[in-house]
Amino acid sequence: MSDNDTDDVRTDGSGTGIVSPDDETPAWSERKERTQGLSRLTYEYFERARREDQDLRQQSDYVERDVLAFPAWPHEMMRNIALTSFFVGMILFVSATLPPEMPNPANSGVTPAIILPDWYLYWSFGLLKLGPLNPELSILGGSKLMADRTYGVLANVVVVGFVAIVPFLNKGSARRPVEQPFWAAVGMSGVIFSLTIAALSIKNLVPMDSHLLFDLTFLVPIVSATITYAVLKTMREGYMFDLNRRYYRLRPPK
Amino acid sequence: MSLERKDEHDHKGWMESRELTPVESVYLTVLIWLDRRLRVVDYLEILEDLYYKVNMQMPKSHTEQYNLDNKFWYWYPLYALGSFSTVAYVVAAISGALLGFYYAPAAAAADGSPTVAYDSVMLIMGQLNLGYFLRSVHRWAAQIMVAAVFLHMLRVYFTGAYKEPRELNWLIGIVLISLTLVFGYTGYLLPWSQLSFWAGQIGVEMSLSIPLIGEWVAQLMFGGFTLSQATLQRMYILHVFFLPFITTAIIAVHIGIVWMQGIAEPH
Amino acid sequence: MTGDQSAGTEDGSERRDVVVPLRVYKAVTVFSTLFAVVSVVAGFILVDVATQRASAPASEIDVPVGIAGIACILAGTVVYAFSTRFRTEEMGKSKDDAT
Amino acid sequence: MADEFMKGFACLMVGGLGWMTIKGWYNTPSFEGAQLTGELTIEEPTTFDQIALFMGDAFFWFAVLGALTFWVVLPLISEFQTYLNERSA
Repeated sequence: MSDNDTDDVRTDGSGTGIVSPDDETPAWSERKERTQGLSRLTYEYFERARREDQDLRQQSDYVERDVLAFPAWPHEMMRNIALTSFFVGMILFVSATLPPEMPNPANSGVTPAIILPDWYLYWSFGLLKLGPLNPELSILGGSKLMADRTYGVLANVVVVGFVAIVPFLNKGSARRPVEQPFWAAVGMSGVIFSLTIAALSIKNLVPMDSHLLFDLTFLVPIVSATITYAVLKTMREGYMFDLNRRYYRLRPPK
Repeated sequence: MSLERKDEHDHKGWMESRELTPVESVYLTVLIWLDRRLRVVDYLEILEDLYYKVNMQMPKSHTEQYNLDNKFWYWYPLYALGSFSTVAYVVAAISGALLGFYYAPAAAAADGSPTVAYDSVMLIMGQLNLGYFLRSVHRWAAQIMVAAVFLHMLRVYFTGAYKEPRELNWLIGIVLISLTLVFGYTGYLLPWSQLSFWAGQIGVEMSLSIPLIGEWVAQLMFGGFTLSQATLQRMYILHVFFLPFITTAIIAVHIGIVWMQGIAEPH
Repeated sequence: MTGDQSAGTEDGSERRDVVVPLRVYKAVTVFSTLFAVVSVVAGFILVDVATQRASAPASEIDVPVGIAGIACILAGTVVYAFSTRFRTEEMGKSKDDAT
Repeated sequence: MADEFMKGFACLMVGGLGWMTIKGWYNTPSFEGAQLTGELTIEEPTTFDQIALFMGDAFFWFAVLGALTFWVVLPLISEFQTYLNERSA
């Protein structure tokens, strides 16, 4: 917040900036040739972090231990113990006040009004109801290539498979959503899709036309992805503008 | 601690030198009086000392080194979701072990009459002292664990924490999330109520519709193409024997890798 | 931080801060928290007793005990809230970091 | 800023949990059907029921208004004040 207004170059909130004042410093164009903007900044930051970590370790006051990033013990665990004890208190509170229900015994003769798994399987259950999207092959005389339910099981495999290969599709050192608007938008559409597909799976409980709901299931994620992308891109431009302004204030063009 | 008394701070003189309101001076006098007699703070200071002795052995954390604390601390709850799901898992394991004393996976009929399994759950809910609380804790811990695991995955995704060198842990995480869901599903079937029965039906149909190996999977997981005693037995063994061992082992690996690699923070 | 007490911030919200030695700060934190926890729990127990675990009809509520219970809960809260005005040297207010 | 966020979040959590509990007791007739928003499940509320029902509403508005206050109203006021200060300075 207040960092944005100060005149000294502080790129990450710590002391030194990335712009060194001597003539050995590569020109703006040279910098730009490699990478630019936030990813560049991230790179610089990582480099310095690694170097300083290395220096600290070599001072030998520290136990020799190869830590690539943020030590889990004790910094992270202490924090987590404090936070998780609140959460455990919450578990005990809700279980004391809201015990689970107990429906009637199993009866294969009576089909209940609601056949549902627990809420966390709704998305998977919803994927089973994608029958209308099952492609029909004209070669087979309009009959479907596979049964609707096979198609639904396959949809589950596709979704989980896609999530699994994300690290191999999205590489690089960008971390924050604002550095990677596209992937953040993909993630956002995934989150929204898991919610809409869950709504689709309980469509007889949703007060809405089922065809409309079916269409919305696929439209809403796309819309939200677009909005996310636009917002993050705008934020990113804002950061870039700020960085450029600071840069040129320091080294005005001739 | 030595027997010699430490130099005590001159509280009285100090209090007189300050402009304290009457309420404040009474408040402080009472608490200092208690402190002088009970010395709870001494014991806590020993703990504090211990913490710092351990702490000093470690390299500085990223947030300390770059003074990011005031910028990041309100994201900490999101970074605690992993531990949180582990804690919920432990809570569910303990309450589940206690529930196991009373539950019997037997005689799964489907004619609307209460079975042994159903009756034992009813006994836990109705007659056992604090039994309803036990089942409630088990169920809520499971629900919250699933929610925490989902949110944990989202946090990892949106902060790009799955990137090199953590791809392997992302894959292990996906295995874990699936195991959690299977855990939930098998547990859902155990009371053998209407909901359990029909959720089981869906499961059988899903596995039957897998191409090529469908029938084999249905046989393996559900003990046949219709729900029967074999189904309940299998779900029970999966829930209390197979899944706990597998999941605990994989969680250990998952956390071990985090331990070795450190937590990835966004910059 | 000028002097030992800074009354309020620029935006006019009056909030008294008392700077105390570290040891006293620890004593205040530990004992006020203990006292607050004990009296809140005790207060709830008293309320439970007075209302027979919220099952007694309105005419049979033990009013003095009930009021004592609620007073206990309030006292615990007040003690805890009061403890937040004490701090030690170099302990910034969290608001100063943020702005 | 972070402080304000956490306070608002705490209001939302406490209020939400309380509201959910009371609604779970009084407004959830059965597992099948409306959850937390259903009809009242009791005919003649006793004193305690009335207190609980009132608390339910109180929790709800505490969650909504608390979050609104800390996330929207207070930041707006402080923004406005800095704006006024800048103009007068």
